[in-house]
Formats: sequence, structure tokens, C-alpha cells
Amino acid sequence: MDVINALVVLANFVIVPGLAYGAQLALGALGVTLIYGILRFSNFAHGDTMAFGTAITIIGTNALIAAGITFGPLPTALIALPLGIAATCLLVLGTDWTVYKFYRTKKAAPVILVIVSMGVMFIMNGIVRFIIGVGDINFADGERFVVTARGFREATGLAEGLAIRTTQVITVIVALIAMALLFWFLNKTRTGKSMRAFSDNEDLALLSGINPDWVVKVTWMIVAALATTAGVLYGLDKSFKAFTYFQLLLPIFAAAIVGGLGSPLGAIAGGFVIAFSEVTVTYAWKRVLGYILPENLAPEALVQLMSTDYKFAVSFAILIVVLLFKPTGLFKGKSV
Amino acid sequence: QDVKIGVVLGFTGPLESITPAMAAGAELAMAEVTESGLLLDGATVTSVRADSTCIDASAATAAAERVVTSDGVTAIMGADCSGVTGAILQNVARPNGIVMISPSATSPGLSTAEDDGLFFRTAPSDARQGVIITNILQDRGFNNVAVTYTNNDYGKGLADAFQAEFEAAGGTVTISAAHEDGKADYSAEVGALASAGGDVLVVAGYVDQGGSGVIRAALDTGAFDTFYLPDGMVGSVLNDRFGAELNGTFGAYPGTDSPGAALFVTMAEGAGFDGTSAFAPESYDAAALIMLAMAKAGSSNSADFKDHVFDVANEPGEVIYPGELAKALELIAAGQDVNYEGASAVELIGPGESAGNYQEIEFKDGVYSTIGFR
Amino acid sequence: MTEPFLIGDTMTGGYGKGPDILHGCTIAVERGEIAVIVGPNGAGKSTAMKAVFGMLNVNSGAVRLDGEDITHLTPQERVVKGMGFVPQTSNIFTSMTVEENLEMGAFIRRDDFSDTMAQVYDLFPILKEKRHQAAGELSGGQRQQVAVGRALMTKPKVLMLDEPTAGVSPIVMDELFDRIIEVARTGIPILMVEQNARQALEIADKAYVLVQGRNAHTGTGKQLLADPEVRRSFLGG
Amino acid sequence: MNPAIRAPLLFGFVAVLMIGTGIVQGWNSALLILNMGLISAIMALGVNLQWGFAGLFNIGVMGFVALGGLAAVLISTPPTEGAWAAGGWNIVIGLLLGGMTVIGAILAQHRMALGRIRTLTTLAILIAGFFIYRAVFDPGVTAIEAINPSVSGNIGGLNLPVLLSWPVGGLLAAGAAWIIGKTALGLRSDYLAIATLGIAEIIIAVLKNEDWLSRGVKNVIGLDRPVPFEIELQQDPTFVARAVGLGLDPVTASGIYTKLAYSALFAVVLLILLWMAQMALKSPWGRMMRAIRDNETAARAMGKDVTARHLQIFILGSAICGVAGAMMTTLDGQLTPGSYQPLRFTFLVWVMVIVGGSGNNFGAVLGGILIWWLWVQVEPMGLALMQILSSGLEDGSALQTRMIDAAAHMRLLTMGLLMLIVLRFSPRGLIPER
Amino acid sequence: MIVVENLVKTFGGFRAVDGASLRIEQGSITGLIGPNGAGKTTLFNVIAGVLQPTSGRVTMMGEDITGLPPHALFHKGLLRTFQIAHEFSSMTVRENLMMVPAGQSGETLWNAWFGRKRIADEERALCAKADEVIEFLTIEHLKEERAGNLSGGQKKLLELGRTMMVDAKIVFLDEVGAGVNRTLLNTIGDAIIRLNKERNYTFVVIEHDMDFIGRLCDPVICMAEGRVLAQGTLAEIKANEQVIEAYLGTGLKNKDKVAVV
Ligand SMILES: Nc1ncnc2c1ncn2[C@@H]1O[C@H](COP(=O)(O)OP(=O)(O)OP(=O)(O)O)[C@@H](O)[C@H]1O
Ligand SMILES: Nc1ncnc2c1ncn2[C@@H]1O[C@H](COP(=O)(O)OP(=O)(O)OP(=O)(O)O)[C@@H](O)[C@H]1O
Ligand SMILES: CC(C)C[C@H](N)C(=O)O
Ligand SMILES: [Mg+2]
Ligand SMILES: [Mg+2]
Repeated sequence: MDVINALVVLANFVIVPGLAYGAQLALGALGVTLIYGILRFSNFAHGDTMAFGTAITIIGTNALIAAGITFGPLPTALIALPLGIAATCLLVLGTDWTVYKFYRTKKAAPVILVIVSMGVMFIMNGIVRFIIGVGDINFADGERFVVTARGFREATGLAEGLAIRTTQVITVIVALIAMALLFWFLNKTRTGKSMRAFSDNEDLALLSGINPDWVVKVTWMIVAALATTAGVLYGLDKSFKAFTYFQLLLPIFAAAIVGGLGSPLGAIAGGFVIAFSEVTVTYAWKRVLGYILPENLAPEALVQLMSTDYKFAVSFAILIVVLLFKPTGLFKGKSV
Repeated sequence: QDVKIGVVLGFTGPLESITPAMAAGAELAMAEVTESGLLLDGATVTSVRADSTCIDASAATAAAERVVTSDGVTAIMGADCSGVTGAILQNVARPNGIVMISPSATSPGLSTAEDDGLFFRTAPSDARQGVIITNILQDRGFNNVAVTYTNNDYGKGLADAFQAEFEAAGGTVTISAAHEDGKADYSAEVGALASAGGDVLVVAGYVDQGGSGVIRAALDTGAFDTFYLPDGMVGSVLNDRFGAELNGTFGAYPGTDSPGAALFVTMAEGAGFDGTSAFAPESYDAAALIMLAMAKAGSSNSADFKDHVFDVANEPGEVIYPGELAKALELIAAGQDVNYEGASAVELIGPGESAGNYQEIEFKDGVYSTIGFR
Repeated sequence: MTEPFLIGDTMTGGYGKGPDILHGCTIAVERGEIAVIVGPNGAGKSTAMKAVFGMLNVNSGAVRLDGEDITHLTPQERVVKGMGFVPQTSNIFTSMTVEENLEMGAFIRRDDFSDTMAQVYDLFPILKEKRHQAAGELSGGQRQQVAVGRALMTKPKVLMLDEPTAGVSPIVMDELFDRIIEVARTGIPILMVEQNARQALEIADKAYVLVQGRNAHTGTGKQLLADPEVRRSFLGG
Repeated sequence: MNPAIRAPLLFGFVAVLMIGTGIVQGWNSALLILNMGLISAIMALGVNLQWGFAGLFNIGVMGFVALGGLAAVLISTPPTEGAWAAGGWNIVIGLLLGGMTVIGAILAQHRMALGRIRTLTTLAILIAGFFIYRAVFDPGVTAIEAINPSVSGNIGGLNLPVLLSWPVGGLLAAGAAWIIGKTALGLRSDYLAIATLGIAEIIIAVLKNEDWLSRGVKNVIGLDRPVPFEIELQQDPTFVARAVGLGLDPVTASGIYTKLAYSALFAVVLLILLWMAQMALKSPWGRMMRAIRDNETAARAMGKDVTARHLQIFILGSAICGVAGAMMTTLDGQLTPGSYQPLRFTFLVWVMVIVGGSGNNFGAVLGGILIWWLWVQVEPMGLALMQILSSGLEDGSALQTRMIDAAAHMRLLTMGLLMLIVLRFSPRGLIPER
Repeated sequence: MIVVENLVKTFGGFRAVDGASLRIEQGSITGLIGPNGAGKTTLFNVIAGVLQPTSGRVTMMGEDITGLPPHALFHKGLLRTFQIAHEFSSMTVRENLMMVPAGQSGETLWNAWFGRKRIADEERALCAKADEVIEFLTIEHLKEERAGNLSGGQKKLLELGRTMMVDAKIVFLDEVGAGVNRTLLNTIGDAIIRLNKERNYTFVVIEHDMDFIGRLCDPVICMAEGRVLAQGTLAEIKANEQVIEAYLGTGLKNKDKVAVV
């Protein structure tokens, strides 16, 4: 019984949150990695793209709810998601047309595109705040939990509870599906392969009759879909706030890079690496050990390797160690 | 004559969601005074907003310098975060001899900063709050608590002050873990907090920032269900965001049973912002103090009125509440003393900071309400 | 005389805003023929090929394909018109597998191209062995084979090759030339730049010597091979 | 445009901007912007050295800048009374033990034959070392942090002139860069970038959480200055007399005086560094660096020790950022670890380098000053933009209020817009490399 | 001069060099031929320190140089060119050459700041030398051109030119001839012979042009599938059945289809 309790504690505070957070990062990282893989730059505006898509979805959700349409136990936002994706598509395609295209045709160095994307980030930052403001917005409705901590305790009679949120489940599933689809798309379909060809050698792609404009458009549309989905799922699980979405950028980049830039599989792996290194290394084992060890050995202290103050430091340290052994990420990423 | 007052707050950055109400509070007071036409023979008061960014000391300094030298403000209402407040004080206010009243910088370190008598705050130092929290917890019989704080001078200062006080009073702090604001996920912090255990979780953070994130995660995982909420955590958004989930949670934030706070809320409603938003009342008071001191000195020059801030804020004199600035100006014009209470029961002590009256709140039926004063 | 199938007619032009590299240079190829361009390094051979393919601006002159003026089409539109090109450098997708490189060659084809692929593998057996390897990991000569194979996959109406035999071993070179002859004889004109000039001129129906962006000599392959001046200056004696 | 006239013209333009700011917004404002601009220019110079010269993608600038700031505290503040006695030695010895543990582990890795024994020994050294280190180190920390925590609670500094902290800040950053370079410089492009970013975050985490060192997030304020305080000047009768003689109000004059003194100090440092960078770039050393940037494999085959050169330039560039960091903390008069944000201290510096023109020292300097000017001035510009845009709207309409409310956020939007415009018209930066 | 013993280099499971053993005699011009993918370039890369061998040993004049980094080998007098040209694309042709010599005093920062007189003198000499090489390569008009803008063949020339900037002991040439005009290639051949005779350089030359090999090389080594297949004079090699089958072939089969004029 105690062992089960220990496992439940671990699941509740480490495994479930880690999985969910990892999947959230992974979804964001998929978008980043795709842009890097095909268009060959690190897109700093990704966090704000996510915020934009989410903002539009929130507006749609509010309209739906006002009209009395809901999605049963699932969050209404999922119905409004296509609207958000469509709007984000327009936004990123417009950005590409007005901004990025110029540098692409000029064959500007990747770092210029990175800086340009920072400019775009600043602008999107303003737009998002203009549309929806700066406050914290909670737009999750429907059934919040699949299992609540209390419900679990009552059902199992254990001392410890286990909570699983609906959004956590959805996020993990969506992330895995998105990764599989993207992997299949890039490696098996004609359009996908032409996208990889384009990213490899643009001139030669042209000579093979690949339409570069089309490749770029498809890339952005997929990115828009991924970014919006990621943003909405994250917002449903936690809450929406423009500033936080901007802050999400760093862990997302870390995930994409540690997994190997350009690799969908890597994005997923990277997301989980970052998430679990944040959650596990600073975990205090007191409670778990308290169940496992005999009474007299149960620890007084927290049994914590590092205080949570260092949670980012530790996750970055792990990232660096991974890179030292795998210099282009877990799944052999690209580098420009 | 046109008197200009700088409103230097973090309109962008981590506090961007509470600063609009703070600025609105300050500007409400200015509008009130302008309308009365009683300051310095009918002077108008205009606000000049500048962005402190809350975190970028250099940008904050440049912005403050600009409002002083370019816009010609004669006093500053701000800044918000203790870090930039210190920088502006040293690099702009002191060199230019400009009075600065911060509504929200609560770091204990600012009490001893050199200020040439130019710096005041309508918020209490966090050293005081540590005592209040200890008292409230122990009165309710909690002796075993966990603490999480936002990792800045406010959070850390408050957490340290509280822990020292609480332990001296015989309580146990099982863990004191920092959380960073604006981050994506707080599972790690909640994991550690849950493992350490405790009857109550003291959340020394911001309601619009990581503080809420930690509460959300703690509630969802069932790690804690009772929280103590210090000043930065009390805000009406809690009602919408958590509602009944927080029933039983309690806390305290600056305020008195003086009718000022309630008055202010109604006034704010009329002006179209939320008067209960954190530090909005303090902002109104900071601006009001500046203008009353000007009236008292008969000059909008900082060098002249800096010595009158204490006079108008404290006894003796007729008590002044929000919305009564015209009355106060009349009294001052008539040569009488005023004792500005304002929206947050201002009472300046020692180095020019609020004495720290707190109102205790508790959640019941999904909303919090004031249950007493300390 | 009727118009050749593909002709770059008195082309003048250069890279970007730089000076002109080509000065009134003409190259053309008839159906079923092999045309070879030779010349010193930096003469503008590759530049002429790129000009024909629309990869740089031609300030004056025209490019016509089957009588149609295509001077202003993008390279990609020329591909759709049936032109295939193997550039001299960076002519493979290094991060993609050999097979994917070949598939990309067939990108504009909607029909089943497995038989073409089988032919390419027949021609270059080593590629079949390495078909799941990233092309960037191949040896220099193997890469060259991939590049040519990619162009063959297009089933083009006209094929342009920039030094297809650079770095390939003698045996592969012979096979490649054999194959080029076969392809040409099926009616597909082939325009090719070669530094292995003697072997190339032997199979050329028409040959151009370019010097400093201008046509210096033109004739059949045999004629140029027989010209002592050409031999000495351009074919290494 | 001819680069020979382009650069002077652009610098002239920046001068006009500064003078314009002085006339419109007051000289104090203009000088304040100029001073931070000079510091930014130095940071940009450091980054340009790494990226423009050697192609090293370092986005850990923030960490080195922060280390410079730490130097300012450790050099200039007075030692905390009783801190050394209470726990200073524990900390020093603890740190030494920690360092020895790491060295021991590295030695074990190098000296022993590959195999399970090696792994076990290394692990044993690390684990034992960690506990010994904690056992010595922690009591020291506790003791020091207990000393009057609300105003000090840290070890304090050496009470030396703050100017000394500028070179020391450089050294501190160089030391960190050496360690980082030794471990991470093998990584390519964005992988190196994220590693350096990570290390910067680690440095900041240490600064934020090791209260004994520099009070952590509780900040150190009121640092010493290399120039007189304005108040002192205002109270100095000769100064006041002179100011009045010049027709200036003494308060304004004192501000201008101190700021000019800072400007002079910063300009000297900038000019020295610029001269050094310029000489280096134009020498065979610079040629070698460009060759390495262009093609490492070939440079290796041509006998150039790429690894050593990378390390060298990484250290140099980081040291320059460290110097700039110390200068900035000196100017601010305080160290606030919470204010070190990647956006501000890393990415903004990168924007400076790229907009200025990477690979070109003058470009970096120009970018540094210009972008900083923008960063400060976009705030009023954003507000103006919103006012202009909304002026056509009906007064008091919902959209208009919305726009004015959002004006603060137009600061970043304006910044982005201006950046994009600049990069549209000179995609390789304002003063491109050749 | 160089002895390679049982060298193996694997990529994943693939053995690109599979136990090759060979000797390169001091003062010789050794030809290295073999089918595409035989492992010639890989062998070069291992000897030159670009790749680490999986197993085996390389010695140079008795000294073990296995796995030394390229820059260290350069200082021992071992130079190489690249099959796929590795020019410094954003630098001018002249700079490409001037950066080659080792031990330039201007390559230390200290001198860059405080030894500028000395640098100027050295630079002048270097510049003259580079111009000589450029003239030899017949690309005078491109001195100031960015190397990235050169034609394919010109880049190969530049590769060769770099080896002429210093006094090497042994030079590995990886298909310098591919893409180079045959007339110029003859001149290059002459230069190689001259360097070999006058300065006693040892050369190892990978080439697929048998005329070129025939004119220059003795002995010739033929590799196949990562191993040495045959060794001897070119005549001997040409007569080797295995070599013909794997490498030389028997000429065009479609000769008859070529139009006769
Ligand atoms: N990085 C690599 N990964 C996997 N296989 C490789 C790699 N590099 C080379 N190979 C393989 O090793 C073999 C030998 O390659 P190498 O480049 O040495 O051939 P080579 O003899 O120089 O041929 P060529 O005459 O075509 O230049 C080839 O089959 C090639 O596919
Ligand atoms: N991208 C470019 N930009 C500017 N100039 C170029 C560029 N590419 C080539 N050139 C110049 O154009 C001239 C002709 O080059 P081109 O590549 O056409 O020569 P080529 O005849 O193909 O020579 P090779 O036989 O060496 O391949 C050369 O002098 C070269 O320097
Ligand atoms: C606005 C406030 C929440 C600021 C906080 N009290 C501080 O001192 O930083
Ligand atoms: Mg060519
Ligand atoms: Mg080879």
C-alpha cells in the first residue's frame, strides 16, 4: 500500500505534470523546428504567434458561449480553434509576404532573419495586447478534470490523490498525433519531401520544378496551425496571458534545440527532456521516501538535490550536458 | 499654471496588468484637484506617463530622466517595482531634486536608502507585513506552513521577514521556495512544496503572475487547499479565477477600516477602473499627497514641498478621504492642518513610508471579504 | 536553316549588378543532337548554361525553346516546359537520401516513374546500393552520379549538363557517355559543358569553344578535335 | 552609397539625433541616453568580435554583463562587518573544495583508462566532494546571511575605487568564458547559442539566489561612483557660481557635469576597445579569423588552430561584455539581478550588432548607440503614433480609448517597426562589412 | 615518408577504408586511383587528421601521426587540397593565399596592436608571393575578386595555389584536375614536377585522368573497396585485369552511334 502511495505521489507531482508540460513545450517546439527545418531560421515571433492564435480563439469562444454553443464536457475553445488557426494563417502569410519574403529572395544570412523575426515579435506583441489586453484570461470551460485528487482518494481509499486534467490528456494526445502527422508528412508525402528539398538546396529545388512560394506557404500554414493549437491548449490548461506566452519562447527553443533542430521527433523528445528536467531534479523526495522507507528511516529533511530556485539552471545544465554528448541534439538536427 | 506630475510605472513587462489601474488611480486624484481649481491659484495638474518596465533599470532611468528634463515634471508618482524605484531615486530624483512617492515599492532596503528627504511611499515596508502574517496565522492556530515567494526583492524580502518572525514565535516553516514570475509551469515548485507539507501555503507573490499559477497548480494536484495571501496576492480577479475553490483561504493587505477604501472603490467605478486592483488606492494616495504638499508649501517645486509631505499625511488635522481633495485644499488655503487618510489609511512613519495598517480577508462562498483590521 | 530546338541567341549578361560575363554568346542544340561546350576556366561556360536556364539576367539576346521565346520565364517554368539541368556545383540535396534525390528529379512528373528509377539504378549500380544513404555522405564521384541521375528522372525534352563527368572514374565516364548518346538518339537534345574535352568532343555533333564570354570556335566535334589551334589552346595538346 | 561617406554620414545622423534630443528633451536626457548608448556600443563591440569576426553564436551576453555587475559590487562596496569572521572562510574553503572536486573528477576522466572503474571513481569523487563542499559551505552561508538581512546579509566587497571594477569585471567574465569555452565551443551555431543562453541563465540564477554574495534579488543599491554626486556639486559654492556664470541652473548643471564626466570615461574605454578591435580586424589575425569563419575545415587544413582561436575570441568578446556590465552597474549605481532579462541584455545587443552591420566594428558601435536611442525614444513615439492613428476617430469612441490605452505597448511595436524598416533598406546592416 | 598500416575507417557499419596498407616514398609522385567510393578521399582525410581512424596507424618519417589534428600536421609539412573546393568564400583570392603561411607574426593579437611595423614588412613579402602564385594560376584579373564568385575550375586552381604558398614536405592533391581545363592542367602538371624536382616535395595525387597520372606518377596505387587492389607503374596497373574491370573499363560501347562527319 505504501509503495502504491509513493507511486501515486510521484505520478501526481512529477509524472503527470511533467508529461503535460512536456507535451505543451513539444507542440510549441514542433512549430519552431519546422520553420528552422524548412525556412532555416529561429523564429522569435513564435511565442507571439501562439498568443495571437489563442487571442482570436478566445474571442471566438466567447462569441460561441454567448450564442449558447458549448462542447459538452470538452472546452468550447476547441470548436473555436479553426477560427484561430485561420486568422493566424492570414497573419503569418501576411507577415511572410510583407517581411520575410524580401530577405529570402535576397538570400540573407539566417541571423538576419532571426533579428527580423525579433522585429516581427515586437510588432505582434503590440497587436496581441491591442486585441485582447494584458490581463490574465481564463477561457476553459467544460469538465476540468478527468480525475480529481479528492475523487481519486475517495475511489481508491489511498492516502494520496492523483489529479489528471482534461486538457493534460488532450495536449499529450494532440502533441503525439501532430508529431506523427508531421513526420509522415515530411518524409512520405510529395509536398513534404519538396519542402525538405527546398530547405536543403533552394536553387536545385527550383531546377526540379518545385514551386518555392507554395513550399513557403504550406510551411507557414502548418506552423500557424501548430502554434495556435499549442497556444490554445496551453491557455486552456493554465491561463492566457500575453506576457507568459512571450516567456514560453525560451523553453520552447530549448526543447527544439536539444531534440535536434528540424526534427519533429526531436521536438517531442526535447519537450519532455526540458519538462522533466525542470520537474524532477529539484523534486523533494521526502514524501515519497516517507512511504517507501521504514518508519525510523523516514527523512526529516526535504531530500532535495537542489532547491527549486535553481530549477532553470538545472534544466539548462542538463541541456548543455545533452548537447556535449550529442552536439546536434538528440535526433541529429540541422545547423545553418 | 500647469503642474506636471510624472507617473512612472511598468506599463510593459511583468506588471503590465496591474499598472493601468494604478495609473488611473493617480490620475483620478489629479483630475479631482484640477477640477477643484484650488491648487496654487487654479493650477491644472497633468500626468505624464512613463514606462518603468519594472525590470530594466537603465530604461527606467532614461524614461524618468526624460519626464523630468523634457516634460518638466516637478514630482514623480512611482515607481512600482523596488528595483527600478531605487535606480530612479539615485539617478534621477536625487540629482534633480525631485520628490518621488512610490505607491508599491515595498522592499525593506528602501527604508535606509539615502534620499535627501525626497523619497516616500504609501506602501508599508515588507518588514512590517511579516509580523502581521505571523499574528494572523498563529491566531488561527497554524504553526506549520510552507512558503513560496516571487523571486524578487519584494517576495524574498517578505518571505525572509515572515520566516524570521514566524520562527521566533515558535512556528515552523517547512520550506521556503522561490518561483519566477511569468513562467510557463510551476509543477516543480508545487512538487517540492507538497513534499515538504504544511497546513497552509503562504504565497508571497503577485496575483497576476506566478502567484496565481502556483495556487492553480497546488489546487489541481490537491497539494494544498488553504492559502495565506499577502498584499501582492489580493485582488478581485481571485474571485473570478478560483471562486469557491479558495473557500477557507485568508490573508491581509494594506488598508484600514477607515471608510476611505470603500469610497475609493466607488469613485474608481465611476471612472471606469477597478478600485480594488492591487496598489491602485496607494497610487491615488501618492498622487494626492504630492498635490496636498504642494498646496501646503504654496509651490510646485520639489525643494519647497518635500518637507510638507509629512505634515499633510499625518496628524494633526482634519481627516481627509478620497474624493475630498477639494476640501483639503480649501483647509490648507485657510491655513489649517489636514491629516490625509485617503484610500489606504496613509500614516507615514520613520523614513517616509506607510505605517502599515492591514485588513484581514477571508474567502467564503467563492468571494473574499474583509473580516477585520490589524 | 530552321531554328534549333533550343537556342541561347547572342546572350549578353552577368551576375547581379556585376560586369557582363557573356558577350553576345550563342549556343544551340538540335533535336537528337549532342552539343558540347568547352573552354578555359572562367570562360563563362557555366554562366552561359545558367543564362539559358534563366538563372541570371540576360541583358540582351534571347532564349528560345522549340521556337517559343522563353527569355522571361523563371527557371521553374522552364522545368515545366521540359528542360532539365545539372549544375556544376551543389547539384544534389545533401541531407536527403539518394532515392529521395531521384524522386525530387521526378517532382513534376505525375506518372509512375519507377521504371525510370530502375533505369538510373541500372546505369549507376552503386546508387542502388546506397539508395537509403544521405547523398551528402557519398564520395565525390558518387554525388556526380546522383546529380545526373536526378536530371534523367525528369524525362526532360532537353537535357543540360554542366561537367557531368568531373570526378567520375573512367569506367563510369564511359558508361555515362554511352548513356548520353543513347538518350540523344531517342531524340532528346543534350547540351553539355565538359573539361574532359577530348572524350566529349568525340561524341559531339556540335561543339562550341567559349573564351571570355564569346564564341571563339564553332563546329562539329570532329572538326574542332582536328583543329590544331583548338587542340593546343583548349584541349591540352 | 559609397561606404566611405556612408559611415561618417550615419554617425553624423546619430550626432544630430543626440543633439536634437538635447534641444527638445533637455541635455540631461540626451546625455543619459548617450551614456547608456556608449555602454551598449561596447557590448555590441564584444558581440561583434565573436559573431562578426569568428561566427560564434553567443547569446549568453546577459551572463557576462551580469558578472561585470557583480564585480562592481565586490570591488566597491565596503566589507560587511563581521561577515568574514562569521562565515567568509567557510565559503572560500568550501568553494575551493568544490573546485578541487571538479578538477579531481576531470583528472580521473583524463588519467584513468576507459571502463567501469573510471566511471565509478569519477562518480565517487563527485558525490563525496559535493557533500564535503556542502558541509563546509552551507554553515558559512547561513552565518553570513543572518547578518542584518534587510540591509546587508552578504559578504560585502573590498571597498576599492569602483573604477577598478571595470577591468575586474572583464577578468571575471573572461574567466567564466574560459570555462564555458572549454566545454561548449565544440557546438555549432544554434546549439552553441542555446548552450550559452543556458549558462547565462545559470549565472543569473546564482546571482539571484546566492544572497551571501551580492544579496541576491534583494539588490545592492547605492554603489560608489567614479564621478561626484550631483548633490555635492549643488552644495559646492564655486560650482554653483560657475554654473550661474554660464547662465545655467545649478541643478541642471550638476546633472550635466556628472553625466559628461561619465561620457568621457565611457568614451575613452570605447575608443580604446574600438581601436584594438579595428587593428585586430585589419591585421593578419583578423584575416585568419575571417578565414575560420568562412570555412573551418579548410582553415584547419591550412594550419590554423581553430579551437584555440575560437576560445581566444570567445574570451575576449565576453571580457568586453563584462567590462560593459561593470560600467553599466556603476552608472546605475545598483545591482538588480532580477533585471537581467535575455530580451534586454542579449537580444537587444544582437539587434544592435545586426542592424549596425555585423563584421564591422563601426557598424556595431553605431548600432549600439542608435538602437539604444530608439529603445528609449520609442516610448513617446509609440504614444504619438497612437495619437496620430486615432486622431481621425470620433472623440471618446471605444476604439480610440482602446488605442490610447494600448499606447504603452506600442513602444515595442514601434521598435519592431523601425527595426524592420532599417533592415529593409540595408539588409546587411547600416554599415555592412565591406 | 608516409607509411599507412592496416587503416580502417567505418561510417556506421560501412567500412569506407578497410585495412589499407601502403607506403609513400620520399620524393615520389604517387598516383592514387580507384573507382568512385573506393575510399581514396576518406584515406586522405584520415591521414590529414580530418577524420579519426577506427583502427590502424599512420607514420610520417618514422613518427606516429595517427589522429593528430590537421593544423598540427600542417606544421609538420603535410598539406592537402579538397576534392570539393573549400575556398574562403567571402575573402578575396589574394587573401585566400596570404592567410596560408604559418607563423605570421601578425597572427598574434599582441603584434596586431603593437608590432605593426613588422607586420607591414611581412605582409608586403607575402603579398608579392601571393601575386606570383596568382600569376602562375592565370587568374591575375581575379586577385581582388571574392573567392566565392570564382568559377568551378578557378576554385580548384585556388586550392592548388594554397599549397604553393608554403614549403611543404608532402602534398596530398585530391582531384585537382577535375573541372580544370586540360591545357591548364598540363601547366599544373609541369609545376608539380618542378616542385618535386626543385624543392623535393612529395606528392600524392588522386586523379581520374589517366593521361595526367601517366605523365606524372610513379608509382600508381589502385584502391577498391577500401583496400589496395594493385600497385606499380601505370603500365602495370593498366594491364591488371581487376583494375580494368573495376575502374578503367573498355571504352565506349556506343561508338558506332556517334555521327561520323
Ligand atoms: N560521412 C560518411 N558517412 C557514410 N559514408 C561515407 C561517408 N563519407 C564517405 N562515405 C562512403 O565511403 C566510401 C568512400 O568514399 P570516398 O569519398 O573516400 O571515395 P573516393 O574513393 O574518394 O571516391 P571518388 O573518386 O568518387 O571521390 C563511399 O562509398 C562513401 O559513400
Ligand atoms: N556568382 C557569381 N558572381 C560573380 N561572378 C561570378 C559568379 N560566378 C562566376 N563568376 C565569374 O564569371 C566568370 C565565368 O564563370 P563560369 O562559372 O561561367 O566559368 P566556367 O567557364 O564555367 O569555368 P569552369 O570551367 O572553371 O567551371 C568567372 O570569371 C567567374 O569569376
Ligand atoms: C507593484 C508591486 C507588486 C511591487 C512590489 N511590491 C515591489 O516592491 O517590487
Ligand atoms: Mg563551370
Ligand atoms: Mg574522392
